[in-house]
Amino acid sequence: MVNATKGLFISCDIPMAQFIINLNASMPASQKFIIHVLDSTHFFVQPDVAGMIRSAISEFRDQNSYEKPS
Amino acid sequence: MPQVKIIAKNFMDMVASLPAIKLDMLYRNQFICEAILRSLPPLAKKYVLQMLYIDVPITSKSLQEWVIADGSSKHKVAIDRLIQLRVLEVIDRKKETAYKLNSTFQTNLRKHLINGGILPREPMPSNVTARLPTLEELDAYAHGQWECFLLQLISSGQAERSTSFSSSMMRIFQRGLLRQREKEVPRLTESGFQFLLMDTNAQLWYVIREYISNSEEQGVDQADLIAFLLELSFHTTGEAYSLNTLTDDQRAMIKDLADLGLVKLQQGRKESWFIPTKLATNLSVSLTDSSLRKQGFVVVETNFRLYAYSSSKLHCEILRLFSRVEYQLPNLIVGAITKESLYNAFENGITAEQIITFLQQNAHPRVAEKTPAVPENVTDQIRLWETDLNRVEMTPAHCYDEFPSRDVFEAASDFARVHCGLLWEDPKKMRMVVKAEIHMLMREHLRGNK
Amino acid sequence: MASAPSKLYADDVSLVVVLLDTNPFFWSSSSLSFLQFLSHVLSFLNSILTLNQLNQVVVIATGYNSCDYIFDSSLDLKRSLENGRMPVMCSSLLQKLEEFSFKDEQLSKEEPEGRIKCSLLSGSLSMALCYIQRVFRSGALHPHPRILCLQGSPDGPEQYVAIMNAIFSAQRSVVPIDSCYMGAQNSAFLQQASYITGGVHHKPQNLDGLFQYLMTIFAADLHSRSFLHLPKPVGVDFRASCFCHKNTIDMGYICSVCLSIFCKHHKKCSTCGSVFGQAQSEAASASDKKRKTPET
Amino acid sequence: MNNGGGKRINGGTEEDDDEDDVNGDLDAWERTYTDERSWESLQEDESGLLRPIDNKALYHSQYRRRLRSLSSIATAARIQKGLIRYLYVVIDLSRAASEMDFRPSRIAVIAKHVEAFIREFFDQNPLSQVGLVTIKDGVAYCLTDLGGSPESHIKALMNKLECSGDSSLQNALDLIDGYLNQIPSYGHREVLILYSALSTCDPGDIMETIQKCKKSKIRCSVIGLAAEMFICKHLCQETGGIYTVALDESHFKELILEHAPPPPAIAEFAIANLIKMGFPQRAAEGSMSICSCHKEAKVGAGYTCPRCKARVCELPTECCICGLTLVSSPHLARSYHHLFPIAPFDEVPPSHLNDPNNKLQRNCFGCQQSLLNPGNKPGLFVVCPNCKRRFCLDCDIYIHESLHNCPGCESFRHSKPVISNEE
Repeated sequence: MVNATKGLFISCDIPMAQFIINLNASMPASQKFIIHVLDSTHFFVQPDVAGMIRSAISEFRDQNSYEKPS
Repeated sequence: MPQVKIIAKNFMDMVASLPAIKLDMLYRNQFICEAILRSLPPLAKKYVLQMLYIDVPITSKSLQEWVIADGSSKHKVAIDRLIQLRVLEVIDRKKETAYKLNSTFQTNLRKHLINGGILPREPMPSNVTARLPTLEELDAYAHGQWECFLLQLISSGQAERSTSFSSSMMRIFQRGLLRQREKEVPRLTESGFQFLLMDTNAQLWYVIREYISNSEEQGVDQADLIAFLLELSFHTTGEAYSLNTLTDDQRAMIKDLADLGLVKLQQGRKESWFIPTKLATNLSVSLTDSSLRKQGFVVVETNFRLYAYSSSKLHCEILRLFSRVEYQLPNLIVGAITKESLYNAFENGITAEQIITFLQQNAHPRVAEKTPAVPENVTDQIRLWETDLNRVEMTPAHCYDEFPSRDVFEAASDFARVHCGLLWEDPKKMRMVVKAEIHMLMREHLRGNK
Repeated sequence: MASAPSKLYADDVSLVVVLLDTNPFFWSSSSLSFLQFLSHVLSFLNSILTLNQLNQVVVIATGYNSCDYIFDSSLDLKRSLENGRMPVMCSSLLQKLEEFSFKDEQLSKEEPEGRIKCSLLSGSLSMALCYIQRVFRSGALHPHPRILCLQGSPDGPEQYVAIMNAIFSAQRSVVPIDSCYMGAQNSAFLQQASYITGGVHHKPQNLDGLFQYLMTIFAADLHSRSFLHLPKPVGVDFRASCFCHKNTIDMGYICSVCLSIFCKHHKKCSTCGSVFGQAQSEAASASDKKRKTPET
Repeated sequence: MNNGGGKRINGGTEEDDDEDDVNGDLDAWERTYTDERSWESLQEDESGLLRPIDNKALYHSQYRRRLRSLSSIATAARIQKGLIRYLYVVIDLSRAASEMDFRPSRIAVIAKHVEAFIREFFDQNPLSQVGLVTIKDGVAYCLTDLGGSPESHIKALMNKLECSGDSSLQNALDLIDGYLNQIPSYGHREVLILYSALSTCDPGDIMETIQKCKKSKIRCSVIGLAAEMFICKHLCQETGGIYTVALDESHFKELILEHAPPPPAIAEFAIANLIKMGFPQRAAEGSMSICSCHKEAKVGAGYTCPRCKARVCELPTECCICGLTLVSSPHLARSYHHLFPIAPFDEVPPSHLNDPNNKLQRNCFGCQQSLLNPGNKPGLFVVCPNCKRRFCLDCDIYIHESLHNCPGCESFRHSKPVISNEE
């Protein structure tokens, strides 16, 4: 019988995908959120982790941007 | 100037949405026919002129022959527009449809073409209206009125004198534009920001459309208001027209129009009169998107600095939306486009495209000649920062796998594609991801032909 | 990527330069009277101006002895009423037309004996093209120009070179020349003008319905024309006619120096006087004295 | 944000790598200034203030000089303009052609202006033919052979033109001499050499080749892009051509476009005779036939040769079966304005305008533009010697360069010169 799982479909560019994969690896076993790694730019993850991923990404972006010491 | 077209088009949609008898009453005025004719797409204009002196209905087949093959899409658009505005009446014979021009529209347009536009009222003799304001004064007056109305609209504290619109009226205008949470200061909604970035004519049409749809509730006949407005746009700027030629509905409207800056009211000893400003006469022009362009004021440099040669507070407010205004001189606003300023613009729902079109359309004439008006590296960087914000797209979905056989998988994926819910599929592992919305349909489909 | 300048002028803003044939000899003999013709044309001009606020109309009169500007819609902008019924546009046009035809008649009293009574189409065409160049010079924001010749009198052979020059100049500056010929026979000049510049040529069968012809064929703006069925240039006769007998020929002899066309072999070219078959140098000295230069 | 960078040029000549270090010392912002040479367009007026040069008057005076020189040659020489010309354009693709003094590189400038020249040439001489020859690595190649339609030559120009090796005048002249000997006697043989090298390495004796060209009546003109060379001046003097050296890009454009109108036919060069030509009729709309030039079946629009009824696609061409030159009357008419040129207009001192007696004409007769500058000061204008009508400067340029009719003279019946009336 076809098995259907509810979740969140993520599509992004390859560097961001790698970022999400190692974010997932750094989480403790119980909170691993990636259900399937569909291909190098698409994931299927738990439905409730959208906010957490977005905040991790924006934090990652802030680390990378240089703030001119005003 | 796409947004003018959209707004003006909705104005035309509003006219089209009027009931038939109201529309016929509207077409009794020659100027309305001319304004409607001008708002039609070019092909529709030609059809109207061609059928002007044909009294017998024309079958749609012979109408089709006027156009060559690859013009048929434009032909269809033109015909639909004409029917929508009831300029063309559809006569359904037994076997096929035929079209005929709306008779009142036809007679009035004929009269208009034969002896030209005759205004219903004469400009007042100059001895009564002593000294009329010059055109420049009129422009300055119109601009000032409009700006202070706008400032009050977005209820920023900077408007010096408040317009005479009642606060309820203002709330009606602000309906789509402001989000008023209880104790918070009212903040602009997404469409509020887009409204601010629009061209003056587009904003004017938006406000008039709200004004007219609101006047419907107070029992004022919409058709009269529209007729009076379009007729106003055919008057000559700077001429004085006496008030007692107006009906009292129109007189009430004139006061509101004076607040918007469309007309200037003046009180003589015995008589009072109104003078249409450029804003009024541009109304019918901006119906078609070839409206005249006003003076640009923004200069953007390759080092992301922004110099706006304008003293208006409104411009300052708009620039503050997406740039950090560093200092304001009497006739110059200096700002810098930074990542932070752009990020909070993007959060407010403004897109990079809107910012760029605003900068291009208001480019200072000195900068406007050389293409690109806004340096390429600035526009590229703005677009880059926008894509940087949403590098990841997340859509709620369902994943299906362990399909019993290949053809069940194929059938399911075709079904999903037909309902355009298919996000991703992998034929080898027979696994696919479908949007959440069509999950129910998918389930019946799968249960159906298991 | 450079941002394409947003299209400021919609495609259907057009400038129509109308060349009115006021040749009294033609109008006295034509079935449609000049007055009726004018009423058709005035309504046509009015509808062009109604189509779009930014449309512009210029009228030039092609007289028998002279040509002159009659009306320019960009000059008198007032739409106010004048002397009761007639709007200002028509009255100023009619008044200027009256002055022009009066002046035109004074220029030459004598009847044109045998010569064909043609009007100075080449003059009005050249003036129209100069005006259009001025519009092109006025900046990137200008309406799309086209010329409409409302011609009745026959072609004047002595205007052949001037008209051809004007046609090629119009072709180079991409200005289509529409032509509506109301005379008895056909006008080869107008057919070639419309064919080369991509305009529309039409010879209305019955002149009473002139307004409907103008509306159907000549009112469409240049952009919409690419989608409409318009009269095809059928049978445009491009064959040349020889200088000596004036009949059109299939094959002919061309003088290699001045390209004048002859139907049979001549010893000497009548236009430039070069003798055929000899090298130029011997011929030059012999025939220099008696050759008459074209400019008398 | 270095958006100056090496300029990308369209038209195929990519900026190869060694260019960058050649002007590596120039920073990006420096290069943008050297490109536009903005300091050249400024001028110091008497009080020492910097004024942009009023280029309208400059452009007009430049035009008037060109017009006067053209009309003086025309009136002096007889009206016999050699109208059927066979011209070879020689493009020097030696190492020197990739020099950077013409922005972005000489070869890019040459390609752009040769394309404009070809269009202007065919516009002024529809019956003539052009061929392209290039000199590279000391050898001359025939890029395109003699042909009547501009498209084929421009396509050849568009693909990549590398520059390498040195150039040889003699090889080019020998190659062209071989080609030009086969053309009919009534044609004018011409060569236009765009020379950017400062040397020529020739296998044999170039003086001999020059005499050979002189004997077979080939008129050679040279436009130098570098400096004046004796051998080029000698070649042009011997064969009756013109030798000019271009100072900058706009001067080069002016020089090359001067070669487009037909040169005054030096009497002894071409034998005048009658050429048999056909005036084909347009094939009927629906007719189906095999066209002789593309060897394919074509429907409708096309022409049938009057002599052998072969079908041809477009005019002017030569019928490939019976060799008859096929042309239509507008093609001939296009060249008439060389035969009956209109007189150049005379300049009138501006003060002349508003004295009371000839106050009649305030607007330019052609375009109705007021001749008074703003503030009612009389501006510059010109008068036509025949019809005494006044024209503004822009109309003057348009009338002489494109219209070739004087609206004033055309608008008056009796004052029109009686041209032999052909129809």
